[in-house]
Amino acid sequence: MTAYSKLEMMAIAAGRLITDGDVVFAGTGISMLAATVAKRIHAPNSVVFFETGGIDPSLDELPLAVADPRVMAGASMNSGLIESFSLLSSQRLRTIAFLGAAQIDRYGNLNSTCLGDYHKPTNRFPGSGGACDAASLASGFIIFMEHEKRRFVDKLDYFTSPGWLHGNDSREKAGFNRGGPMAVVTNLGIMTFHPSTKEMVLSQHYPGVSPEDVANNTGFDVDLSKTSEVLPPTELELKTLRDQVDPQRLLLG
Amino acid sequence: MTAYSKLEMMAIAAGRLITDGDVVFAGTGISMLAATVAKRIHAPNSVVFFETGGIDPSLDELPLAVADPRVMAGASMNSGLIESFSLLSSQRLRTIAFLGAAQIDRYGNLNSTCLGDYHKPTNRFPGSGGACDAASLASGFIIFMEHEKRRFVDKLDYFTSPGWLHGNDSREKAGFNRGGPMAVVTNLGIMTFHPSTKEMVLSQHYPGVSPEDVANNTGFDVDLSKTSEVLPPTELELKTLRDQVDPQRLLLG
Amino acid sequence: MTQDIFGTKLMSEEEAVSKFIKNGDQLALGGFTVNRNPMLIIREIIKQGIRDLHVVCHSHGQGLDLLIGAGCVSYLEIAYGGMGRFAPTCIRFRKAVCEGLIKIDDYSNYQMSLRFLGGAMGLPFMVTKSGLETDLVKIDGFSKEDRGKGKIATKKLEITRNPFGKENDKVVLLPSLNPDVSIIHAQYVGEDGTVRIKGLTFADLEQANSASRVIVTCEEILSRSEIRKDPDQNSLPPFLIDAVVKAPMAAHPTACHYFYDYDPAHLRMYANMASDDGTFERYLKEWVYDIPDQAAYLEKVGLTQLARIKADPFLGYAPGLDRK
Amino acid sequence: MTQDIFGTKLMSEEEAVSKFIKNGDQLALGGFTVNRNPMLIIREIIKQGIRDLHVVCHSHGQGLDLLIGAGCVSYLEIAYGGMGRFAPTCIRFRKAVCEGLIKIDDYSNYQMSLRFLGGAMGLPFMVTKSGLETDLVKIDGFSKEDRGKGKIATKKLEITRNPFGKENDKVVLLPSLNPDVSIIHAQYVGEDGTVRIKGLTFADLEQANSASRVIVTCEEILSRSEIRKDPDQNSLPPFLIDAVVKAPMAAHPTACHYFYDYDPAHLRMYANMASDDGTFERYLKEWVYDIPDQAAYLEKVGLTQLARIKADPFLGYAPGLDRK
Repeated sequence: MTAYSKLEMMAIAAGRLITDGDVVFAGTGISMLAATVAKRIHAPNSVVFFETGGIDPSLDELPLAVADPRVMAGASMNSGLIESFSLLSSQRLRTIAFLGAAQIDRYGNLNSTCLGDYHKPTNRFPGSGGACDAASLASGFIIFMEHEKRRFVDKLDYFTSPGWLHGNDSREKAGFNRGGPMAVVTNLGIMTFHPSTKEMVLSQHYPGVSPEDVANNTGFDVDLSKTSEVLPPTELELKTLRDQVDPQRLLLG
Repeated sequence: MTAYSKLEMMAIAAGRLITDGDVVFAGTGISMLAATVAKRIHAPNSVVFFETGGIDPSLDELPLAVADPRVMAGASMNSGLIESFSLLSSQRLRTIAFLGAAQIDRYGNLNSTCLGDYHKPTNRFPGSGGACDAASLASGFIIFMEHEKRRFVDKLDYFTSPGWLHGNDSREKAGFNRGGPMAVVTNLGIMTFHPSTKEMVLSQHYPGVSPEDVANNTGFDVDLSKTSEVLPPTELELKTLRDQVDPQRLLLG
Repeated sequence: MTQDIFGTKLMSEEEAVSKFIKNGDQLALGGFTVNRNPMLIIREIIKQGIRDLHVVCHSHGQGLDLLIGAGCVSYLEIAYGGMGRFAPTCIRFRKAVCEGLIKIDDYSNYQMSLRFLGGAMGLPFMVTKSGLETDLVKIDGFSKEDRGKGKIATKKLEITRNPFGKENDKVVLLPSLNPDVSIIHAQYVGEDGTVRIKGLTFADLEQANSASRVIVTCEEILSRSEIRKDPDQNSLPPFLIDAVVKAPMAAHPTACHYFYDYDPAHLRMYANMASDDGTFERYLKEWVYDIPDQAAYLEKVGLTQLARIKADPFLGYAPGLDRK
Repeated sequence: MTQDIFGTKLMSEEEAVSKFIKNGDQLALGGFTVNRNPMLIIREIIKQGIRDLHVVCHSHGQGLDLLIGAGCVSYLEIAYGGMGRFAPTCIRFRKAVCEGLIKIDDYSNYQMSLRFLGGAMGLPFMVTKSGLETDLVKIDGFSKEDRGKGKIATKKLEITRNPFGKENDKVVLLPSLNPDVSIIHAQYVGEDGTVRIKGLTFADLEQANSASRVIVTCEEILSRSEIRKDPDQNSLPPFLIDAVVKAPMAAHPTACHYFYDYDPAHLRMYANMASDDGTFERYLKEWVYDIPDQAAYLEKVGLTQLARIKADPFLGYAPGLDRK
């Protein structure tokens, strides 16, 4: 069997969560890999669009930013932010967003703004960008994270993007009419959320990773009882990812 | 002196109210004649735009409707209703609208919707279209009317477009942050509004029309004390109107 | 590469209407008075006897009048019903309103456009200052019993204070629209389903973006590579489009920029025939019911008249056309 | 025919900035992270020593970071400060925020775009469901004393109930923005002043439509007849534009679709130099203060590098460019 990197495993695992016909709100980096590999394998009618306004570009070269001119080439439409977030909100579409963050809590709420006090932070990140919008408005979202205790925290330093809020039906009660985090894809496995309590649970761990590795790298208690091992990347998945999605190895390195 | 029609007098009189640099929200018919003659004579930097989204078209032929393809040709921009009404609202522009109506009251409030009870009307007109929007949002508006008692009424059957409301500062108090009717151009003369009470006054009457003719054709009392005779159309104005604005005589007949 | 429209979305007008429009639907009409009315689809709706439609539009003319005259409309939210000099007020529209044959609620053009935009943006309502103090905000055209039924908003609008402004800073909140169906006519659709409208877009894009289903008729189908050569010019993405009907001159007798002008002779004839119940029925029979398809329709219009309204490819309209 | 831009609006960057931007202005930045940043105008603002700017933007990178690093910014309303892989968080931005050198208030991209759109549409506020319950709506970045000062909104936002919805149907109302100045870079401006942007427009149009004054830099000037041949493709009308600066590659080191790609070498160099106060000062000296004009700037970038990033006329970017 071909060797593969953690990044490849993550991209492929996340791509498997896309279903055919999904309208995918992608960022750059690993989310581009995930969305594109899905489209080229099992979800040919899924469409990738970018918050900057690029809708279904040909992606002959990987964009390195959502405003990369590569999101404008061969597209179905070039528009702007208003049009893109309108699509994201469209109630007739199943819109799925990929997001990253600096911190996540047990309910999938995210921080991509700062550490420490907002008014005098010890570190500053780029900020919401479209993350809060995607977390608020899309039909669902998938989060990429490095699995570390300092990132999987009991309490966010700053609450940028809404997950399941305080769990149970709190998201709906707060006024959101759909959406919420579907999964967290990390370098150790895939976390999902309990159907009723909305607490994070370990759903799948990668080959070579134990459920205890996940627990040891998570800053809150996480249910390990229902996990199973992820199916490793298939030859087709790896070949597609390497030869078609990132032949320049801009992200795969 | 060249003979001229009432329609020509009205178009030219209204055109004189446009100042250079105005952004003119035009309808069709006489307002097209007024806007275009102004632009070709004394307001070369005024710009005509249409609620349908056509901005500064070349108008080589007169459009007969605001959705006529002639408002799209040689334009600076073709857009849509949202963009057009956004421009109309722009606080940095002096936007002047031309409107017509079926009824007007002493404060320049307009009815273009129906006669009789709204739910069971005796007659129905096309409705607001963009008239209520222009009357609400433009920097000012100019009204074209046939001068008849049944049209200059004490009380509108239906109140479609806001003028000075109940006079004095009632327009401002109601929440409008600018605008209001500047003048009513009729087949008898030009009516304006008293600076403080905002009641209609006769400002100018056409040659051959007496102030009493105006009073006899107005359904409410109107101050005749400050009127003077309108300067008749100049040769240049008539020639421009006939040879350049409507050479096909679509409107001039 | 996503699948193309062949065998999926490309279909006849008959299939498009029977699949995607049903009795009682809220229907958004594309175009504006004399321009780009989706006439073929409107005639097909009439032929299929679809009833009880709730039409939402801004300024409409030919298509709306025909739909009302044929008895397909029960509820109407509208800003303007007119055809310029051909019919300053739409004739069957006026009759239906005066005789109480339809229930009508009046808004302004900006208000209706904002309501479509709000729906397109997934926002529950939009704000404006247009219409404060007028009967547009004071008189509700629909009854209390009708409010909240189907797609009828629970309230016509709400007057409130701008929380960021001063005491008198009042505003109108307008409920967004999300129609069941939007029907539009475009110049081009790509083989991939991408739609390109040339000339003014009116509120067609807001309508299509807000609707649950979208039917597009078009003059021409472009190859995938052609329509994607300049994505800046495109108007709607494939995944919002349910049906594409290729039908040249499907907007006749209204105009389609770069393809044909409005047809003054037909519009005058219509205005004459619409003003009497008997002749209107004859118009419906001759121009709608008895016409099997678009080819037969164009045959009936006749080559001579089609040649007269053919657009100049640079100007976009028919210069010198007799429009008196 | 309205007057053309010669002798009126066409001017140097020096004149444009000194005429239309002053200390304390609220400034909207066009472009998005690595694309179409109005870099020439930003460098000129720095050179003219303009201070105390109140910058409003959505996702910004290179131009914003330079402006903050040079000490021109006092207030910032923003959604995102980053340059993708070149600087995941903008370097001088991060430093300024952590050291309290600027006052910052965070919104999301949609929220900021809606605020520009609201300003462009003349609406006092816009509504969204984005951000409910988060710190974006709970933490006000600006002090009570600053609220209502200059162009700072009286409130960051307001949470209210959707009057057309059910009990829990809460929404966020966002105050519209009407900046003093909007600066954007376009591919084309017509001799008549019409602006045409190719590729994604980001929120540039909403910004320009909402601002009191607009400065546009452009790659090329087109004749009046050329730019009006297809009005569907145009982006802004002449009467909203105050200054046009013709300056090829004025967005460098960010990209300009169909003209040039972003410059990975320059962006890496910038990221390196920005991470230290001393080398950042050197960057400012070498690339801003000591550069007399755009010609000298492009000389300094060098023909070899300019050739590397030259866009393919069909793809719009530089295929195969080393971007690692």
